[in-house]
Amino acid sequence: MKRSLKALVAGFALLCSVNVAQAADIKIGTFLAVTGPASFLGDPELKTLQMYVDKINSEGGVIGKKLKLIHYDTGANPKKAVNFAKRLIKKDRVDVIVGASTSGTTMAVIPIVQKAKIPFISMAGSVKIIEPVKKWVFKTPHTDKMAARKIFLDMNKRGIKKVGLISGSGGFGKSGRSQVLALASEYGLTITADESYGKKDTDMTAQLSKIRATNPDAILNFGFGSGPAIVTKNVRQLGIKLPIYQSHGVASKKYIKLAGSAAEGVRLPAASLLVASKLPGSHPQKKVIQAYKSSFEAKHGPVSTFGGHAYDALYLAVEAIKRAGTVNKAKVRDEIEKTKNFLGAGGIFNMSKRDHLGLGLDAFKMLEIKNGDWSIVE
Amino acid sequence: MDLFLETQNLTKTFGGVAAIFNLSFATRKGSVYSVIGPNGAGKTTLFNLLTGIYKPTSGAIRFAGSSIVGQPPHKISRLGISRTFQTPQIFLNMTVLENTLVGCHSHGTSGFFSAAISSPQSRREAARLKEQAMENLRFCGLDHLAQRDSDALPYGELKRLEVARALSTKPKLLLMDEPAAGLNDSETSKMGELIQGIQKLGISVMLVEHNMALVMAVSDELLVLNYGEYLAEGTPEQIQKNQKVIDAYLGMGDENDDLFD
Amino acid sequence: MNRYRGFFVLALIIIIAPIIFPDSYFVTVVGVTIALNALVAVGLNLLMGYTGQISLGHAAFFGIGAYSSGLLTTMFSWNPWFALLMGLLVTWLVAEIIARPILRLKGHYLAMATLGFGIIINILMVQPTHITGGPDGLSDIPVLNILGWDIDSDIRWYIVANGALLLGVWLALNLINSRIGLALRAVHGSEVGAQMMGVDIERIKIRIFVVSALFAAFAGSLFAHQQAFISPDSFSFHFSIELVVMVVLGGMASNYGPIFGAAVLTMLPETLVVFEDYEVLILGAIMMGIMIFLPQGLWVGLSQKIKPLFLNKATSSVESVGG
Amino acid sequence: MSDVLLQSLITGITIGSAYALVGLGFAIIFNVSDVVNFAQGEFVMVGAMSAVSLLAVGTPFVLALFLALIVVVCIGLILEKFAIEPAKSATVVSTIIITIGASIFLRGLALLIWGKDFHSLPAFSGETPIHLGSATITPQSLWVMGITAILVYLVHLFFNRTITGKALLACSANPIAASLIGIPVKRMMLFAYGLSALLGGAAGVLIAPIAFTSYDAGMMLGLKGFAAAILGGLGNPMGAVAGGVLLGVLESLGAGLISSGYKDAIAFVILLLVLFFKPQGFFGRAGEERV
Repeated sequence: MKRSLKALVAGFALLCSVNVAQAADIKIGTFLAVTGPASFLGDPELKTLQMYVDKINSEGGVIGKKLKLIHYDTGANPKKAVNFAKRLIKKDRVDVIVGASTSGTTMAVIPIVQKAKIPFISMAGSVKIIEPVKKWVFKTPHTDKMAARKIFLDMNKRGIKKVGLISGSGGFGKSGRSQVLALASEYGLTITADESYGKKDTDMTAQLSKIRATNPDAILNFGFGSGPAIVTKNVRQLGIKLPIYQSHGVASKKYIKLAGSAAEGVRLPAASLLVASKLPGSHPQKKVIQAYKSSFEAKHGPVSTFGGHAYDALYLAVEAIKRAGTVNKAKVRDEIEKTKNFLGAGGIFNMSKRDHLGLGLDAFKMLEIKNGDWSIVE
Repeated sequence: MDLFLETQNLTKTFGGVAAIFNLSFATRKGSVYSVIGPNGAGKTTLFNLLTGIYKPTSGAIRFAGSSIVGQPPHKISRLGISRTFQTPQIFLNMTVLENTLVGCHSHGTSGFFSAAISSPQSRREAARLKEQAMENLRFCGLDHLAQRDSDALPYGELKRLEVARALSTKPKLLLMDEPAAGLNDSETSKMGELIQGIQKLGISVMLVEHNMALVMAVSDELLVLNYGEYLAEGTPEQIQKNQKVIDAYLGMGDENDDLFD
Repeated sequence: MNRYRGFFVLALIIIIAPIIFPDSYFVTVVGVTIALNALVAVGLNLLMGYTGQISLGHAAFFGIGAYSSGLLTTMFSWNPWFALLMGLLVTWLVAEIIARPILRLKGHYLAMATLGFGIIINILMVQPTHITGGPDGLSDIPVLNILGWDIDSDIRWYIVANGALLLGVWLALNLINSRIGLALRAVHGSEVGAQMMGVDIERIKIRIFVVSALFAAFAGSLFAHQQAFISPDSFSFHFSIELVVMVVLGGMASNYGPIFGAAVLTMLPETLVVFEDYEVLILGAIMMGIMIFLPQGLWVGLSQKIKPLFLNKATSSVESVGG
Repeated sequence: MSDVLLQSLITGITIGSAYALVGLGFAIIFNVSDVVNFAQGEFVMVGAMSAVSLLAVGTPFVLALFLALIVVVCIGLILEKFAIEPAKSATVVSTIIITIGASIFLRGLALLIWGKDFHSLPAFSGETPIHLGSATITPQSLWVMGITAILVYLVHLFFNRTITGKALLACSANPIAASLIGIPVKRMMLFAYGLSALLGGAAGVLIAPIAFTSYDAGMMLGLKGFAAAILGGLGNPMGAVAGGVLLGVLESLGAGLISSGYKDAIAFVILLLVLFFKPQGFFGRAGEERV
């Protein structure tokens, strides 16, 4: 018994001594859901960060220093995220944190970054992250609220009045659902049905036939992962001919691949990144987007908007550090907040004291899936 | 002597087959009352009925004047009936002393809370119960093994440990299910002395046993069961001369217990 | 007294660790997680290790504690301590209600029933979004305060969480060495045997189920305040499994095994992060390996493997003297 | 409302068929070894994933499915040989941990081999749905139900008509007696794991065109399969099948008629109620324990 106690103490000692890092580097901390249910977010995000940290370093770094990326995999578990955030702050002593793939993990670490007074740029969707504004917290992805508005505007244009809603029971789906329910009346829409499905559900025809029974003009699905693809397939299998709207949560080619021909005609709001080549040459973002897309695809395969959020988060931080000329946390934070006309993958960012996202509705394009590819709806 | 444990028309069926059928008998306080019969006669089933492990299909069981039918085993134990098992149900995860202490369970009152905070009252009680348990171990000749893990005990001592543990419940009636099974001759005679010692303490004993020498030596009265039914009852001498009993045993062939060892 | 020796060693380790490694992440941050997990594991061990009743749903009680504290302090601005007491009370009620039918089941049926219970409670945390905050969870859970002392730093949490753990271990130790503890272990050894000794096995199983649920709920309340944010993901089926693994991996039916198990299982992912995608694979392999080669768990298994080393020496020296 | 009912039933039976196959695997392994194999769901995942990979390298469809099943059976045999057999004396709880460890291990392995993406298999015979009034049924659903029915029938015949099948049941009734009369218990164990893996793998390739698959798709299916096996009364293969279909139908009726958000809760509440009132499951052996 005593020996194992000794071993335990020795183990502690060993673990605590591995705490050496080069002080000269700018340390960027990140904790992403690289495995687990949200790995389709975390995976491209991490790949993007690694790719661009290498790129920046090969070009000479920032303010004369190299970047060092320190990453931990949360598996989308908020408990792990809390400890990893503390580890980044306390043990790794990072200068800025970009990260958190999911809203759950983001919300979990907010109290910690606020207390530690360290700039934190999240890559998660929920509007709750930045509303109300928290001093040290920023984010890059469009909010679910924006997505709902964009979709509703398009529905208005098409004369849709009644909407059957189905959403995933995960954080993204639930949060999107509450935005949809809150905003619908503002656009003169009625929600005829409000159904949901679980993360690992394999068939949603039961919910969808219930929705069909309420006679909506269109079906709206808020969710990510495999769920939206199953919903899309199931709608068509049931012979429902109504227009389908998806959220920005499915903005990746994988969705089209999984849903197959059923995805034809599905509309969704998404960042311009998905339709880079179809953008007019005059589009201000075109250069940035195409550069990101081609370098990501050269290395890792089809691009998704999720990796783009990581690109934006990294560059928002890097640009702020450049402008501040230091890694002083307070100064970097102030500079992030002062970001103006930053051309990112997700849109053009204009931050302010009251807006820690800085994207307008125009950052979203309404897309329609045609012939297995994205097309822009004008 | 007054009637102590009695059954009336006791019947227990399993899926239509009667393991005990229409059995009536009565024991006397302070006696050693043995139940014998060929294998499958329903002796263990009878014990399970008397201790509340099985619920009778019909019939009555009265102990010290009141019905115990439908009472759960722990209540029956608290009323004063304890037992040992054919295959010892020793708590192999505990020491000898701890096993015996469990027997004292109903004689303690400290509950979860006072135990968890180790209140003075619960500590006093623990000391008192420990003394009782040690006394019973001594009585069964196991006191020197008190701190031993029970799973390291030889079979004969396991059997006696069961007795010590059962005695710790302070029973009025002790049911012993084949206490000598698997024991060698010297262990068996020790067990016989133990049974007589228990009787001397004023505790009534009800015995199921195949070793006829032991049964005949210690019993005041015998009940013979055959296929779950009453066959005969009487003193050892009467039973040995009973023609029905002799026939039943002879009918079973010679692999069975030799009644006239 | 003898029974407290391990307790004092544990207390010593807990006190010394932050002195040797002040402000170390692994002591003051991971140490808090270990302590809270260990507290639940010690309680679960009372049920699983000592009484022999499996529960694959203990994350639910941890969650009930956490959500009671979280909801009452944020929505109704209760004093955290009243909220904590309320959490214990609610847990008591829930545990008492489900214990009766659930504990009549045995073995795998009991495993399934507790697992189902855990999943139901988790769904009740996810679905009523307007109350629980849904999958996005509850934020801004206030700081705990002990006699005017705000528990708002890692080291303070280290003290509180480990204090709670020591309290839990002390209670568990006393309980196990008492008349009640003997009865619990008797139930594990032989249910009929215990019944015949006058132990009301149904009642005592219910009692210990409630007690171990209270351990979990207490840890859950502390967890809610320590994290300041809770969401259903922290109380899922996976955490229930993790808890069982902590108890079994460390070693059942020993008071320190589960603590050791909690420490190992909490540290493991922290140290395996360097293996990135291999982490999952390695975790699975370690679990299988330990159970195959040390079926009694790390604590008991290792100490049994180590003991003979000393004993052999001792006996051989005795022999040489005798020879 | 009646079309919702009908559609829910169709969905429920389809998904329930997959649960049934997984549950059947649970029951077979439990029968022979008293082990609840929590890695059962991973068989489903490995089956589907292997088929996806084989198709991707150009293997003809039917051959790909066949080879995928062989892969799964091998995994099952390896699991028995290297994780279950060495831990023979393990208690219920430690075998639970071992099989959970195995399931995590297989998931980790799948993560390395196949990555984190969702994959899908093409439907066996087109995607044109068949209309039944206002409800529809896809050809793949018919495949799932049909092949499940055939497999279940074959397993039933196997247990009742073949010497090996009867020997398997004997192992479960009394392993010591079985080995005394010359049944090779060890080989039977291996066989049981192979058979369960086969059933799991079959569920995987059948359901993948409907539900997609990913490295972590096995967990939930494993849980549902376990629930199915318990619902039917552990150790009763046909009970597990009935339990699986029942669970599938309960879930989808819950989703269609009551509340989709609470459908899993509804299914589990019913499971608990069944256990409370029939502690041995629907088809389990009841009766007083003999002491």
